[in-house]
Amino acid sequence: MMQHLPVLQVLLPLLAAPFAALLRGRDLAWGVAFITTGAAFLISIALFLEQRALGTTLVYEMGNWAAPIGIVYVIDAASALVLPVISGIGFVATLAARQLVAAEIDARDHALFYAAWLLTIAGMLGQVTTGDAFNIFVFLEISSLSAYALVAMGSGRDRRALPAAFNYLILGTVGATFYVIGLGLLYMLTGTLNLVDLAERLPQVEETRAAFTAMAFIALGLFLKMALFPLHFWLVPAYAHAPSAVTALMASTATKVSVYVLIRLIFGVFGVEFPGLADAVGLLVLTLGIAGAFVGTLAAIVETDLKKLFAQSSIAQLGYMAIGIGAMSATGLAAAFLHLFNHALMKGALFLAIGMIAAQAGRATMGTIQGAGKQIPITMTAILFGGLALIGVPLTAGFISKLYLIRALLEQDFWLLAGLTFLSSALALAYVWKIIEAAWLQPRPKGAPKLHETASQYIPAWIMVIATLGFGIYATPLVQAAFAAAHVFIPSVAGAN
Amino acid sequence: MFSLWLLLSGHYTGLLLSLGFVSALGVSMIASRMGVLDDEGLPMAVFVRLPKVALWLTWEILKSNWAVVKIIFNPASAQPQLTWVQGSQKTATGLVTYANFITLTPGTVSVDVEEADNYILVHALTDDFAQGLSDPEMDARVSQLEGTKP
Amino acid sequence: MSVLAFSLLALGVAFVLAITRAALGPTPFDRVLAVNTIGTLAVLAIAVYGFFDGRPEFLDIALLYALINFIGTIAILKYFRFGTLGDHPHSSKKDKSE
Amino acid sequence: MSMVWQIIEIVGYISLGLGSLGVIFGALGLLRLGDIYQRMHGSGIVDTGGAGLILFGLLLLSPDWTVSVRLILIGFILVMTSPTATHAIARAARVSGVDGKLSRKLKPKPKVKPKPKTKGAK
Amino acid sequence: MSAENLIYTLLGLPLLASALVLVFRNHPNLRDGQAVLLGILSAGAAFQLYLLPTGASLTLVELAPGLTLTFTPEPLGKLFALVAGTLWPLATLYTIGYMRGAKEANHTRFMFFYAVAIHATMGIALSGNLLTLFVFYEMLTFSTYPLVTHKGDEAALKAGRVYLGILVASSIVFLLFGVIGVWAIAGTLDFTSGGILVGKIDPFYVPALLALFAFGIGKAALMPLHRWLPAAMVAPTPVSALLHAVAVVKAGVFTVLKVGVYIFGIDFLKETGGSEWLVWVASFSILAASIVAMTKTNLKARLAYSTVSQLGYIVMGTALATPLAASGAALHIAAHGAGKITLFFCAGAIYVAHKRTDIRDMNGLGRTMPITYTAFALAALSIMGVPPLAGAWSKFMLMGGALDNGYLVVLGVLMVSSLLNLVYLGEIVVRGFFATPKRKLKGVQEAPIAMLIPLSITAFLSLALFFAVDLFIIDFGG
Amino acid sequence: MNPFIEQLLGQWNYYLVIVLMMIGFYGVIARGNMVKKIVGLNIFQTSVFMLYISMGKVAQGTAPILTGDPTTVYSNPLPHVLILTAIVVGVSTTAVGYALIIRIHESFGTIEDDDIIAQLDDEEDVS
Amino acid sequence: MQDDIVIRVVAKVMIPAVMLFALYVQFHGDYGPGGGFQAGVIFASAFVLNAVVFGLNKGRHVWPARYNLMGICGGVLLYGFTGVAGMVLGKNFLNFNVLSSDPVAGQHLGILLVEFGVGLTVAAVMVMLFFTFAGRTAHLRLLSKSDAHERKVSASKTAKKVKK
Amino acid sequence: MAGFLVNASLIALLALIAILALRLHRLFAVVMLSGAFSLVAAAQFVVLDAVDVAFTEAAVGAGISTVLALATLSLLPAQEKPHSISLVPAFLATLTGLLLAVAVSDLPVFGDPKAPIHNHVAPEYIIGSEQAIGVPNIVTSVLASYRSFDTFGETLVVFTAVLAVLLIIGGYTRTPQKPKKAKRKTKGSQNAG
Repeated sequence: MMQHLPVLQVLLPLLAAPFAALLRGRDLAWGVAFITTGAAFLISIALFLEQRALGTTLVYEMGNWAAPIGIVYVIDAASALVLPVISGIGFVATLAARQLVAAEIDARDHALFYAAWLLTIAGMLGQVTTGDAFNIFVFLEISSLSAYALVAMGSGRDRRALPAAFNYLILGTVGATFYVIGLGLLYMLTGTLNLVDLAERLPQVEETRAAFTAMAFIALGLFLKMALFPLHFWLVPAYAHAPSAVTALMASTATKVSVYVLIRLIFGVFGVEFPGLADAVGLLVLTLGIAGAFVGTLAAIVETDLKKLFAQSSIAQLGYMAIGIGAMSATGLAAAFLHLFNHALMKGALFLAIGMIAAQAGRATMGTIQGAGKQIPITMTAILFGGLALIGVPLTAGFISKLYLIRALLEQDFWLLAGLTFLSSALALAYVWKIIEAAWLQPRPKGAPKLHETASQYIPAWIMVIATLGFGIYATPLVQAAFAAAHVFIPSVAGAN
Repeated sequence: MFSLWLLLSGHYTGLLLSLGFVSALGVSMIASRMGVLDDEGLPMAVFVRLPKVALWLTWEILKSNWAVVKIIFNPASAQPQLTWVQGSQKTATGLVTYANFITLTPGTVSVDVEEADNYILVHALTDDFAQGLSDPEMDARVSQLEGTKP
Repeated sequence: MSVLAFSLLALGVAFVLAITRAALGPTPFDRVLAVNTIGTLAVLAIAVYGFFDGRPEFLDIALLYALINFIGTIAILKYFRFGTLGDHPHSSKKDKSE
Repeated sequence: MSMVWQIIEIVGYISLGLGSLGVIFGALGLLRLGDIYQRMHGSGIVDTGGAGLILFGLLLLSPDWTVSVRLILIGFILVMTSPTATHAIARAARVSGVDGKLSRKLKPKPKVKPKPKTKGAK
Repeated sequence: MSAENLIYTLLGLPLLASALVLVFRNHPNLRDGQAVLLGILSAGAAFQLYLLPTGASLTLVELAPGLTLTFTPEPLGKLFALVAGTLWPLATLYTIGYMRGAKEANHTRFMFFYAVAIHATMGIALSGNLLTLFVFYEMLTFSTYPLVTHKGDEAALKAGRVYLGILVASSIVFLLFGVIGVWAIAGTLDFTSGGILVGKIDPFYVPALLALFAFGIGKAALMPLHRWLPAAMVAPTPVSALLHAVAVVKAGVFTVLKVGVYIFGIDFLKETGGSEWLVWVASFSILAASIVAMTKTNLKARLAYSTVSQLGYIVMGTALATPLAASGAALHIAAHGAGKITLFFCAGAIYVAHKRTDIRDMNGLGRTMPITYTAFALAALSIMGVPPLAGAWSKFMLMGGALDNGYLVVLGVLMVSSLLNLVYLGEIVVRGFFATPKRKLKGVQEAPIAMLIPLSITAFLSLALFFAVDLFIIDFGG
Repeated sequence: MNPFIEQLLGQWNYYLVIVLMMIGFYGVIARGNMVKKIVGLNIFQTSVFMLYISMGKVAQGTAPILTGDPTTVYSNPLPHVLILTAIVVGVSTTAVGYALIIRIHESFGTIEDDDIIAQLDDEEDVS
Repeated sequence: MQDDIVIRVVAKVMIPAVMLFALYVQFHGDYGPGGGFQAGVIFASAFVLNAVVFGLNKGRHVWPARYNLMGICGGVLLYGFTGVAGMVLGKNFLNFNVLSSDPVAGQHLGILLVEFGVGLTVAAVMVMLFFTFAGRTAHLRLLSKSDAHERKVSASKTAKKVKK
Repeated sequence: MAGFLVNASLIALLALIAILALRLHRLFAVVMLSGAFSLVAAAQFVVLDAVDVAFTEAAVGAGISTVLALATLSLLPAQEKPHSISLVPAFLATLTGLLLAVAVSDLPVFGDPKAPIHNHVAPEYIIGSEQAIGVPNIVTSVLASYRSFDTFGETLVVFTAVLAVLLIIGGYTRTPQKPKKAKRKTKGSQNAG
């Protein structure tokens, strides 16, 4: 069975989804989802360990058709790193979903909801694992379509979820279509869809304008999908008005997968040597990344709705990942991977905690959490740690990623950019502080709804918090894995280890 | 049904034939669930009598085609009008066939069918077409096709 | 061969005329009629092109067109008559039971 | 033998050509005629004369019998559906109150003749 | 005990104390008693560590490849640990007296964070690399925040915001950037004698990098980032003592010094002239703060600005980039620590005994509380740099350093500043002993004994330091 | 025929497809009406499909269904497969889009972008 | 539309024909154009025609939604498990060679099964989509007739709640 | 040459329909035109040898999509609010087009049998389909065997879509909040014209 793990990783949730859809009663469907995501998580860990142990790339050929002819699944250092993030977050979010979904979604919809939930996760896993460029598109659409529905499910409480979901749909589809256009051009030039094969055949035609255009389109499409500034405007409403469980899942994974796909295509297919990539695209990504970091942070500072606030902060954090990519170096990529990993953890913690509040109070705003530090100290502490990690305080995971990000920039002598990055991350302090102050230092207003917390409510968030702290204190294996992942794409010796 | 399958297929292997048989069966089943397989459906006997009528109809169609084309080049000469035509058919299918035949011949379009008393409201392009309708030949032939008239 | 090409050309001209009608309207029924005609034209065009190209075994597509065209037209008319593709206002008593 | 085939082929081409003309004229009618009901006659030409002749021509040209079967089926379906569609359009137009130009008034039904019905609707 | 175990002890004792505070939260005597006891133990441990030869190192965990949490006591760190370790039990004892005397609420929380702050200070003192230092630096900031806002009223919260805002923002924006910058350039963060940047950085960037540190270490209260210090004066006096003498500002200047010595390297700084600008900033800070101090009539505010001014000395010691000046700066950490804590102890004693904070109300108080005022006078003289008190040595060495480098102006600055010290500190002493009180004061009315003991000890220490100075002069090599 | 003109003619196909694409894309991003957006999206996607199919075409080739004649040249089947998948994806997206439009209309009473934004702004002001 | 005899009669003829054509397309995908997806759509269009002509409720009766959902899931699972069979039989996922002793026959069988899975899913999905979309209208119409007033009240309440 | 003419005129026709579809404000007409667009596009696919695709496009674009659109329209206002041509989107669209146009000039000539795309992987499908799979329709063999995982994904996309639609409008309790629009439709459509 071991050799089937790469496909089982994706297949399990995919096949569980129809089962879940057929079930009656919410607990059964949730149980299926829970067991499946748990199994997927275990598989991803197993894959990660196996890949690290072997140090080679595991290739799984669908139907035993070899690479350029059939579709292959590829577990290399990069995908092995990202898989556990997605399946792990999926698992924890499922754990939390039981309560959140019960509070926010009609019980008769639960079976379908969990089916769509599983499909989203499976779609993301598929995008990460697959070694075929078109297969990426297919799984992209699986995850996106179910995500649109999941976001729209927020309309039970908040009708703004609907236009948000619609805009998400339109822009998501436009992004996907751009990707397909770019892919078409690439295919026209090379005659293959397999990523490895593409990378091999591309150098023959890399001087053509068509190849550059292909890259531009692919990058544009994925920028849209990953909500890179200024193509980010769909993200905030979509996350803010979605059901809390969905927000927690998507905020920590959806855009990350697009970042991963971007890295995989830009570096894995085109390669850093690709003409025009480093100067034009790299600079563009850097600029957009830093701009996004500032815009997102500043918007977060004036925001009062917590979901929106952290959605804005996601924009900023995506900006950091973009900076890592834009640095066009192994360290930069490693930093992007690290931040991808770490940000998923902290956003997971934050949104799970906020989701619990929102599920109880209807909405999580500054007013809702005013003085809540005394009523629900454990949940609020989770938010506190999550916020600290966002700022990048040492001993949290956020610090590690920021550390390597800056290092990547300084290696290229981008002092000013490094400074700006720092400034923006320090600005994060402002909104985190706003929350801390509201929660801990202000009295609970009269007539505010009574909040409560039980172990089952805060445990998911705390799992994430502990992971955040754990990977902040002992990050060495993670850093090594991230560099291994980066070296998949940029096989230089510039790394720290 | 199965014969239709055979006609379409063009490939005769054991598997496909059996699948075809199953398909025909399945379609019949679903169709009966839909309730479309009552006697309003097309009786098979029609196929026997069809060719003769068809040939006649083709000729009619060609004739009226020519007539309409002439009008198209001179739209002013059109004398659009509505008339009632009575069919002598006994079955709904027969009446429908009549109505369709009327429509099929350009220059006349059946606009409404009064099921209760077998009247068909026809839109005719010119007087000639309207006149042509009162000619009972088509009615007779449809009834013949239907089998109610010997 | 040239006759086939001529047919194609004729069909093309007819296409343009029909689309003009579809665009001009003026009533929606004109449009429906025009689209219906376009469908018929497409059936013919595909049939003729199959011969033109030398591989006439793809008439299945034309067949499909004919069917789809009919269904589409009926659906459009239904929409116009009743403003819905669902039940008529009076005939539906129970709604979604599933 | 080959002579016969040749003749058949020529007839086929002629039929095809005529059909094409029919299609053009029909479409022209669709465009030129005065109101919706009149235009139906134009589209009727496309559906019958044009389509019929073209299909007939192709039938004569068809290389093997599977193609012929399909052509016949297409023809059959067109014969079934196109008048139905046209009728449906006409009826729908009339029901929703689209009036065409009429050169003379509609006379009422000549006489109401109660007639034995074999089959009721529904 | 081996050095490793001593490190564990020094780091662990405050933590143990904080834990025990929570355990004994319902038994005030037990709670406070164990804190003092553990404080004394840690003072002993610090002293023992100080006497041990350097070279030990302890790595707790590897964060990322090449990034570890490591503790490496070196002379400067050991000195700071000794200062903190010695003053902690005294401050604790004093705190107990103050808190009980002034009947402050939330005693347990206060004691808890107090101990945590000491833990953080120890961490800073013993840290073996910049990252470890930074971690404990931040920890110190956060753990002292509840102390500063202890009163919990609007003013305290506002002050707390300023405090946290300046310290955290500066440290995140500048210091962390500097840390990572150094790491990116040098590939290591370990404190190494002679610096780690030599030959790895373009001299052109040195001033900028140094600026990141100088301003990033907001705790050093270098103008214009000094605002938090006077703001934090709303806190109870033991906190002020902690902030000024033991932990926070000392941690700040200690960090500056350590960065200057072990990251940049004195010679490297001198060669590149990268610290030249800092000399002038420090001079400005010294003078301006002194002048501001003179305008303040609130005792604690005046002391606060005095601290700002004194911190300037230590920064100056770094900036001068000569071994002598650096040694002087290190010594000044100890000297100023002993002196300033005494001053604050006294201020607290005055407040507890007479509820007075304004200098103009303190006329003649010296006669009612002679012990306090004697201690105050000693400490003030030490700060001014009058022999035979501790401050004299450090100031002298700084001057020497300035002369080595030819900064005659700096010499002038130091002298002027001493004069200003004399004016604003002397005024208090003079008023206490010689001015006639506005209202009649009856008899001797000293502060509680728990407060008097520590302030006497610290006053004595500043005297003793003058004579035992050999022990505390660290040779930073030629 | 002159090879240059041959090439130009060949490229024309792509250019025309691109024009289609532009029209569709404009429809998606310019139109405030949501149904129109979806229609624009359909046009956009269909033209992308056409790009793919165009590149699969081989001159003098024929549909990729084996004829048994070894000399037959077939067009490339792979783009066809891809586009089959893409069409399915497209129709799925369209269906979801329409479903969303229905719900939006039910809760906002309009399907125009700017009206909805205006409504939401009002709402923000009230709360 | 069932009041129009012409359409009704013709539809009755057309529906079985369309379904048969769909199945033909389904199973001859190997030889000519077509396959599971197309067949599914065509098959569903027969249902659409049925529902359009004879009314939604009658259309629903033919194929209850519950079975429909089962059909959808069943199709997906059929596809999936055909693939898993290859896995169980010792090769990789979706390897059809091992389904039969002869690889070519195995491929054939696999393709047939897989296409059938697709067809089943797509047909059921399209029917479901149509009923859901068209059913929405009926749903609304009914609601607006029977208790328009009552809902107006509750709607304003909801609106208020939302605003809060 | 003739092939080119057919191609070009079909695409021109498509462009015509597309522009009309976007210009008209009556949503019904828009939907109908988009159905016609699909039909013509399918014809174009046939011309380009993609019979399977044409089959699908016809069944989907002209059939199901139109029916769904009509079902949707029956719940919506019939008219679009008039918009003027907006410049920014037009600019963006043109930019995209230009970018592509630049790229195209580098591409292999249309229909060139020597293009890499026809010589790298595709031949193996054509040979393999005959020998390893024994299915004459290469598209089917690629679809269902070589790239059957894609098709599996495709099936799941459809599955996902129906889930999504059921979640969004198949609802149990989600009665619409503003009922007033529901009735108006019939009238609106009758006036249409």
